[in-house]
Amino acid sequence: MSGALGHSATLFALTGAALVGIGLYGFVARTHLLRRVLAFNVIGSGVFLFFGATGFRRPDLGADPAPQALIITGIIVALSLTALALALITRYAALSGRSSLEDEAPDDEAPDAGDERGGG
Amino acid sequence: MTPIDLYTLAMIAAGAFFFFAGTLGLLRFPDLHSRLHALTKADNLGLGLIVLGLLPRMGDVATMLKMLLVWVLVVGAAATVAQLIARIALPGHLRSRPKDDGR
Amino acid sequence: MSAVLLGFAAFLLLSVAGGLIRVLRGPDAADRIMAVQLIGTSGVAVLLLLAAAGANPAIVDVALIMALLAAFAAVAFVKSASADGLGDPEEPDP
Amino acid sequence: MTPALVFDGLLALLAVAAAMAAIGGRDLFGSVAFFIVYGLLIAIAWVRLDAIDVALAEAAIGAGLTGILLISALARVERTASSGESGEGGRLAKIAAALLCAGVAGALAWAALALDPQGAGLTPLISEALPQAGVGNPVTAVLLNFRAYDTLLESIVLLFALVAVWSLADDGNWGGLPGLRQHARSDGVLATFGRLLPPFGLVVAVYLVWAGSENPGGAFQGGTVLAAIWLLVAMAGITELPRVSSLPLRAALVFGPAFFLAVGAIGALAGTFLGLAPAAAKAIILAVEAGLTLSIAATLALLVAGSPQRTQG
Repeated sequence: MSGALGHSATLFALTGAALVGIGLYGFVARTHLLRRVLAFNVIGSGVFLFFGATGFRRPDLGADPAPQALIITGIIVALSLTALALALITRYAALSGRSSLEDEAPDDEAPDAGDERGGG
Repeated sequence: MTPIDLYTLAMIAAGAFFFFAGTLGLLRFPDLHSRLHALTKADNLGLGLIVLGLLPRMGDVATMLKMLLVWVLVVGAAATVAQLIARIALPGHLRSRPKDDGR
Repeated sequence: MSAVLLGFAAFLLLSVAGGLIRVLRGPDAADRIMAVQLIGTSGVAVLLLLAAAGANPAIVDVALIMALLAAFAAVAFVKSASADGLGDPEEPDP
Repeated sequence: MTPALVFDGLLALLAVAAAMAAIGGRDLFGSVAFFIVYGLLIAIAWVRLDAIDVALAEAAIGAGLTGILLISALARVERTASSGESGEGGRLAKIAAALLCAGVAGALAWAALALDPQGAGLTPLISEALPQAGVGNPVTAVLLNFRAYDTLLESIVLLFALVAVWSLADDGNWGGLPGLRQHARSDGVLATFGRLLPPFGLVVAVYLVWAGSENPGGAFQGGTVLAAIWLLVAMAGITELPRVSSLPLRAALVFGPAFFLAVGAIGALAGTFLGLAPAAAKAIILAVEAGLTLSIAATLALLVAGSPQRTQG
């Protein structure tokens, strides 16, 4: 779909960069665990969009298949890690009655904050 | 402009108008049950007109059948969802959700 | 003609924007999920227009998947909004 | 201003707006709704980037599984936990975080603009090797031939994630049934929908896997559609997902990766691990894809269904 319809790979690469920033902000600044999972997914899809758009610099060659294959793999892995994170969160909420890791009372002990990052 | 182009243009313009009307209804109608009309009628009619307008441009029969299937599936989904949401929005059916405190 | 089809697709994105405003305003979860449903229909129409504009029938397959799964978010919502979170609004009250 | 630029600009704007609303919103259900819309817009962006294979995967996951996963998790958390977002930092901390994140986004944007606009990436190499790959779709060729390592390991990662989800069950429920019992009026709209849709879903899924060798599509897209349909049938109260200790289920879960591994081992005997002889490549790839479709469908459906919560149906 190149040629007459133009191609906006740079625009989408910049969009991906913006999405990474937005997602990162949500991950750092918001505390509800579900919203952090959303933020994590926004970071992920921003990275994918950035990667895919930089693989489409030459309209005459079309989109590079190698990033596409890696991105499909990445999307599925991100989904499975999201499912794992949500299972952890629902379990944590059922056991503790809370939906964020931050202290509500000053003497409350905060559990380990690393468990939803999961890696990518 | 060929006659087929003109036909496509007319159908798509009509379809786009119904999408516009549906969105307007979604935004302007006062309550949930009347907004359901916008969801179930205008948009599906708009999509149907767009499908019909694009059919002669798609070349092979398999793609045309796929496009018709797309329309059938969307109409089926909208009918199901409209029924379920209308039911759940009746008084007494909607479990009240605890409100976020918004921070 | 491709440019015209793309222009109509851009117009339908405005209808998506209208849906986003309804998701923002709510007020109920049911309003939001209804707007999501409407945005899904607009998205399918946009994809079909892109398929015709780019003369790429494979894009119809993307629209096909979206149409097939169009009701899923709303079904998950009505299930989670029922009395025990696992039921169906049409069931007689226990 | 060409129509293409107007369309792409509007699309990018809407995607960014939906992401911001999902992150910054006050109402959590609203955030989830915005995120579902966001997935749909990103799928359209992939179409514009000429990456139809990715668009198919994004559409199947964004429209199907993400909605079920997020909405049911939100309902469960709200039933058990306090909904307040405690302990968010003050205004100053938020501004600092925003500046930091804007810096990261700016650095990425600079990197994108600094790239050589004539860079061809791996496209020429892949086009050159494609005639020996056995399939005409270059993305499928990369996934199942050139970079089959990645795909094999990924299918095993999915299994690990599922085992991790299962391990969150109470001791008494180990090996039991995933999630809680779903029910619906047997002659109601939902049950009827749950009976009407699966035939269409099966046809679409098989078509996607079959088309994937020459056109966009493949095991991941087909498997995701199958998983979503299976979950719908379960939500409509028509069937129950099997006990996680059930032997047929476990066989379905490991069949794809195990078969893939066996193919790789046979390749190793002939010289290269996962190496495919060009003459047999098409048949082998289709067989591996069929196995992977089955296993991916079962794994994703059970991942979304969650850990076992009861032992009796």
